[in-house]
Amino acid sequence: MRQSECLAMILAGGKGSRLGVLTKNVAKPAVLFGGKYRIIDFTLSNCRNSGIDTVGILTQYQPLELNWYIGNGSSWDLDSEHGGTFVLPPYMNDMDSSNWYQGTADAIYQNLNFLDLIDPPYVLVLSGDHIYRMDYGAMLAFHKKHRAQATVSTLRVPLAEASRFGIMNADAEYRITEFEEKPSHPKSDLASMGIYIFDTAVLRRYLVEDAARTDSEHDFGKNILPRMIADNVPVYAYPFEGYWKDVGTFESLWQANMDLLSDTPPLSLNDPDWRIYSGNQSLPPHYVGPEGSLVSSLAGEGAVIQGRVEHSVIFYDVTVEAGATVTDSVVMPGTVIEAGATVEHAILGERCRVRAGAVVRGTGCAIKVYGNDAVVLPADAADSAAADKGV
Amino acid sequence: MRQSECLAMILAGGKGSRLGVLTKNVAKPAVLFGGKYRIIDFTLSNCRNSGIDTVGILTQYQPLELNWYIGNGSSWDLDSEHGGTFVLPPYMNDMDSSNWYQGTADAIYQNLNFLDLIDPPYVLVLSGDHIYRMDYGAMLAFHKKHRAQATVSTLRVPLAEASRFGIMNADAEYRITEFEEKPSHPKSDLASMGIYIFDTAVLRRYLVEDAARTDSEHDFGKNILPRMIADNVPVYAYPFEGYWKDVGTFESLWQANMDLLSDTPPLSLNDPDWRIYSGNQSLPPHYVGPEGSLVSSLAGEGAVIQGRVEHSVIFYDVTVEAGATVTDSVVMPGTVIEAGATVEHAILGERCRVRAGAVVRGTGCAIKVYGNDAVVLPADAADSAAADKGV
Amino acid sequence: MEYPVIGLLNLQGPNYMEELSPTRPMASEPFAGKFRLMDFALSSMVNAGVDTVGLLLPFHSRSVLDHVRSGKEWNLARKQRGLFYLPVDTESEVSAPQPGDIHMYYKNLRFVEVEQNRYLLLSGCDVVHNTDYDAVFHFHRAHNADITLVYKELTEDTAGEAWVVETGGSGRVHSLKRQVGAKAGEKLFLGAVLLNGDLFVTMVRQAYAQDPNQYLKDVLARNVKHLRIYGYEYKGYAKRILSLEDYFRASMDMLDINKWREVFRRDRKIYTKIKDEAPAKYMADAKVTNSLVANGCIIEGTVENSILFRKVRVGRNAVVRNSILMQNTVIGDEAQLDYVLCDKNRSIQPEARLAGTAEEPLTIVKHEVV
Amino acid sequence: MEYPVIGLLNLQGPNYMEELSPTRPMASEPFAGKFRLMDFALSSMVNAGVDTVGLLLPFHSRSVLDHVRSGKEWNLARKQRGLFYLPVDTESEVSAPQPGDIHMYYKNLRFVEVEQNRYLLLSGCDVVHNTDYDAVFHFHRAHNADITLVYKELTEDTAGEAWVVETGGSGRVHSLKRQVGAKAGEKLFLGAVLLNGDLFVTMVRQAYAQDPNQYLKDVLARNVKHLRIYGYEYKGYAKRILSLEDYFRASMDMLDINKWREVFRRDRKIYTKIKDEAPAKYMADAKVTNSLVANGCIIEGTVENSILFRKVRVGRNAVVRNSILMQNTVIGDEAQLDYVLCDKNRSIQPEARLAGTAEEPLTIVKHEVV
Repeated sequence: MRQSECLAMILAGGKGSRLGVLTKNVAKPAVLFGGKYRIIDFTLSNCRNSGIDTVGILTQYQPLELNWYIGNGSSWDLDSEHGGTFVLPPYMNDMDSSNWYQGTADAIYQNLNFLDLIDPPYVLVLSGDHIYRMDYGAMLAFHKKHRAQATVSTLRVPLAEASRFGIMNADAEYRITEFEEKPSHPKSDLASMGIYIFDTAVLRRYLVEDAARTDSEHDFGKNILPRMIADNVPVYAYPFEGYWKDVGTFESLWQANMDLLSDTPPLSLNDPDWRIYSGNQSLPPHYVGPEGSLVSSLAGEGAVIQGRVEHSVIFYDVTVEAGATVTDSVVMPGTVIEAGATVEHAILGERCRVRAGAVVRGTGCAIKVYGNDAVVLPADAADSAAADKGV
Repeated sequence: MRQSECLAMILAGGKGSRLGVLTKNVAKPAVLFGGKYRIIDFTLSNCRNSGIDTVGILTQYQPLELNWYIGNGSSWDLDSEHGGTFVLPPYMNDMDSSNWYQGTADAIYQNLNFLDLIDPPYVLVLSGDHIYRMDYGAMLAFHKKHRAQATVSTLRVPLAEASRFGIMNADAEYRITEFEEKPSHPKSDLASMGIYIFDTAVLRRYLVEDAARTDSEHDFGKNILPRMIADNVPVYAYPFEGYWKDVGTFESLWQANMDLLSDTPPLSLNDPDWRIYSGNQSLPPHYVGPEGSLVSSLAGEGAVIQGRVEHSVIFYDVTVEAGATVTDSVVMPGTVIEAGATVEHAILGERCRVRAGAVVRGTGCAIKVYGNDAVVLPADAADSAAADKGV
Repeated sequence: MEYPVIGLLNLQGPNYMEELSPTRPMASEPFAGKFRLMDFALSSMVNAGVDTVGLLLPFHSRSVLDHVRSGKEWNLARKQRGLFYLPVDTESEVSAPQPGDIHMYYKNLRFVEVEQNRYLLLSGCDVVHNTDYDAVFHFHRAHNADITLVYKELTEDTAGEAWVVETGGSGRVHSLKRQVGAKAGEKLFLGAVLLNGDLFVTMVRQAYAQDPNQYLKDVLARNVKHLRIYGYEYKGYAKRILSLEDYFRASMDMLDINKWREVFRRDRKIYTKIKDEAPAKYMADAKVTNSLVANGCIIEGTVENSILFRKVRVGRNAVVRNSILMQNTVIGDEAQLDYVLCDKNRSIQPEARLAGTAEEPLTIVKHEVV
Repeated sequence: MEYPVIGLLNLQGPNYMEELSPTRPMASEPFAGKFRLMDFALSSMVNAGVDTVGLLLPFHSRSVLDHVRSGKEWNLARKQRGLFYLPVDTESEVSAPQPGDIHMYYKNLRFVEVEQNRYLLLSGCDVVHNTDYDAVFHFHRAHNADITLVYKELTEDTAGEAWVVETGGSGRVHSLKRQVGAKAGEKLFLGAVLLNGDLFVTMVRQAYAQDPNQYLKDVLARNVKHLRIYGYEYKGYAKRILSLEDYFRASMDMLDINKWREVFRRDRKIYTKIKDEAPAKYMADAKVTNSLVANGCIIEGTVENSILFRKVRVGRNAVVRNSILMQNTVIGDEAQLDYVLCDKNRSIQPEARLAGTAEEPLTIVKHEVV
């Protein structure tokens, strides 16, 4: 069988603390998005659509549901006999117990034996919690064309936000001359997306060397790349253009969902040449009742819409009963909005119940969020119930 | 989809220290056996042939190759969409690092959340390093018929060896009245095979209670079962009959291989109604050359036999060159026995090279063993090379 | 512990919907927004735990092969078990098709014979239903039946050929008769038969020796007295599709939320080919009521009392009423459709006015240049 | 980065081994102890990275469907990609089969058309080989070829219809000609063609308009001057099977360890249906020399210069020489066979004496009661 040219390693251990109740029992990459997806679907679909057939998924926090969801990778057509998906939890050493990954580089370092097993010429390092479409094949072609040994995918960000990113300076040939992780005074607007391609041998050398350093945070952005640049290793900036979102907070998760709802969204889910693959629920088409209506919305399979839905993302298997209204909200699978209830500017987790007549009302700046299995009672009872569920 | 009636949990973390060089890089269940198999194939095939469709495999020591070998379970037809195989490494808790499993019961306890996810009425606990054929369905039927809450599979052992096992007393109805783990003075010859069926709710209760005890070794044989019996929980002994071998030492591994070679072996690999499934190598039929010969032997696919093979197990992809002789030995995949070399009473690991004219000679009581990638030089050079490879 | 029942699904039989496509077998007719008719029978089998299914292919097998492919979606891409395609591959079967189905079962007996000691569940694929075959299996055993037939007590009259059973108090079948049409209250045999594999083999061999061109149903009817034949009453929604009219009515039945829920149960799902389409997109001006809408649809106009299959586009100010639009249909801006049945991949031009009636929907078929 | 080539494997074509089975297509003929002829072409495609393969099924498709099933063994049980069965499903194709293959390609053009902008690798399945199609692909690009043909420079004469190419220094094909037999040194076209999918579609459409009953090879031959057609020389073992004699010789070629190694390479494996048989068992009195022995065999007697397929049993004191015993053959005690070709599942009685000759092996075929 063909050797895999490029192995993808997806860092999927993020705890996603800022997503609070939504990541209580699942890792951030498994958070639901866009009416049928989980966040990691985008990265996995990018892999499949880019022709990558071997993917390692590095988990640590709450891996069970993610592991279960990914299964053998067949949902993303990544269950090839000579490749496939491999869930890689923190590895036990021979004698002692294992440790949490110390940083992004440490996570790859701890899985060097997996790299050896696959033995690819190139390693693509990805994050499992970004929403975007990207052809990694084009980035690899760029990497080869420039004879780079490391390539960082980059995009332009507003200078005001630049201090949240790894910021680079690159010359006219895209070669990176300087790399600063989250600089307080950014010198450029060229930001790292946390997506890297490395020549495997070079990566291995730097990881082994970095692991021995006690002064390192074992992070690609903070340690590995600056050191490579200092050593004059050819590191290049791949200029990505298009929609890319790190959904780290309630607001950004909500906003990314809302981004799908305009008549011409910045991220298309309907491109037959770049499908977003996802786990399948085997549900029938959704049903819109005689009194139901949906406007500027997405609705998934098996949903039953008897009420009014406006500018919202309705996941599969959601029920909106007659007389209920849902506006500017994200409603996750299995949730029932009972008759006459109102939901505005909210994210409702799985299997919630908004009781008849209850009101859930957030604002554009303060989204109301309920975790899985929350029950919202009508009127003043609502606040205390919300508190129970740890909003 | 149907709920899985019986979930199998295979304890596959055994380090197999007594198998020395053969378990240097792989867990004991992944050790090769019988010309094409790995030890865990027997347990996995038993699962498949017993109609069990969901299998958790608890790994800890050197899990990578085992993980890779098991893949999505399709080799054993265990890649069902509503079940499948799940490799379960030691689980990371929310905050601290994980620990090695403390004992057999602790291993299951640490995976209670997996049990909850599957939610089966019965749990079958198995070991990944036994060679045997067994219909777990018959054992489950026995469990149900006796309204047992726990059932231990048992076999009769010579009384002289009984102190190596968990030993039971059972009444005429097979109900266990006493259970002693490795007693120095065994009172019976009824031995536990380390195979248990539990009602899930009962198991859960005892595991949770046991986990809280600081005086427990968290072992089924030492702690859980004696306590159940003391509490008058109905625990039954299922009488297994047939071939069963725990291949924990070089001698027992060698002997179990030799057991396959008689004209009427105690364990049949050729029963179309009880296939032993295994990973597939996609190799052609083996070739026997004009000067080759095989007697009382097994030979796998892709092998090239130009020398003389007697009473030996030749794995796939082995080469025995002209004039070489192999007797009373086990030769693992990729190994080459060069022209004129002699191999007797030996186990040769993968990709070894026995150089032209070299002699490898063990005895019935002291099998000669080489680990993977060993090179055996002719004459006196052989001993030092063996030492290099850590025999 | 292997599930003791294998399945044999007969995808042959007459095409009652030739108006739509002369060569598409009933098995492949699209239904309820994303399914094919065969999905209901096949999913019911799989949900009961049946892990080995033979598909008796029609001669025009292309659409079936393309739909089922590896069988993965039904969990039937397995090693020794799984899906077995049983094609028509004797010249005379094509050039001079014979009546009856016994000769066809006879030719495929090997599939049943190699699975010794298992029960056989036999079914056609012209009924929309969601039967709990595991319950049928336990019913069969509890009654120590030789053969169990699944029937539905009709709640309304039905047209066309009907096989009707009469049963005694215990469920024993006293008669199985062919008649034209059946009335509400009569027990309509739905075509699913459970019996011991060996009995099936014996029965088919004997019947073949008598007359290869008879039907299994006739053989069953003759044996009502000799064998312990029981009737299992299926209580959920069931509708046989024997005409385009049946098809249209059964489709519109799915707009009744209760019937929709009887068929699309959460505990026994209906599987079909996965296409990875995005959730349906409702644009700012969409107005959709009393309709089924599949993934991949993008709707800008008005849709009422209609079924939209995957990837249907409804243009701006278009109005679709009482219609069934199959996969990939594109409705141009300002078009108006009423009682239209539109086959796959068809584009309706902007400003088009198309109308059929409840009794006779207008059908827009696939281009077929002959 | 998706592999830019799709495959179209033609499993139709004449059956040159009707003596063995009148309805088993060449594609399904067993070869070399565990394979079917089609495995070589299909595995070569898969090994190059081809992830989408159309199988043009013969009318007698049962053995092919049973062999390939979900396509898992070739890594082709995929979601959007993978294996696509393209059956014969027009009545006239069965009742009045026409010469030529253009009409058959024409009917299946859709398979190629939906995979826009990809190359098409076209192959038959009557050649035993192991071609590196990835090398062919790079050769094709490096020469900016319109079409690349794979040929083998013969080392010995060959009988039967032969298409022979002549190439210039750069590999450009100057002529492609049909002739009867070919001599050592001539360049035999092996039937594999790489070209742009769009070019294939255009070529087939035009040819169909001219005459649906011509062959693609004729079309290629006519276009040698107009298109950039290049010849890629395949240097490994290759043998076309155009007769039972060819089959027997190619089989015996596999007892030459060097030829065996050229076909069964470790870097490009040949895949086939997995059967999970145990390693071959040699009993205490076994004497086996110069033979291929597949898994599942149990040998008590003597075997020389023979090929034993899976699950063959050779009884005590039996002697098998110069023979090919297909799957499940049971040779009774004391039986003696020389130059025998024994089809699947046949039992040879104890004490039987059966002998053919090198020129005319004795064939023991499957029972077929007609």
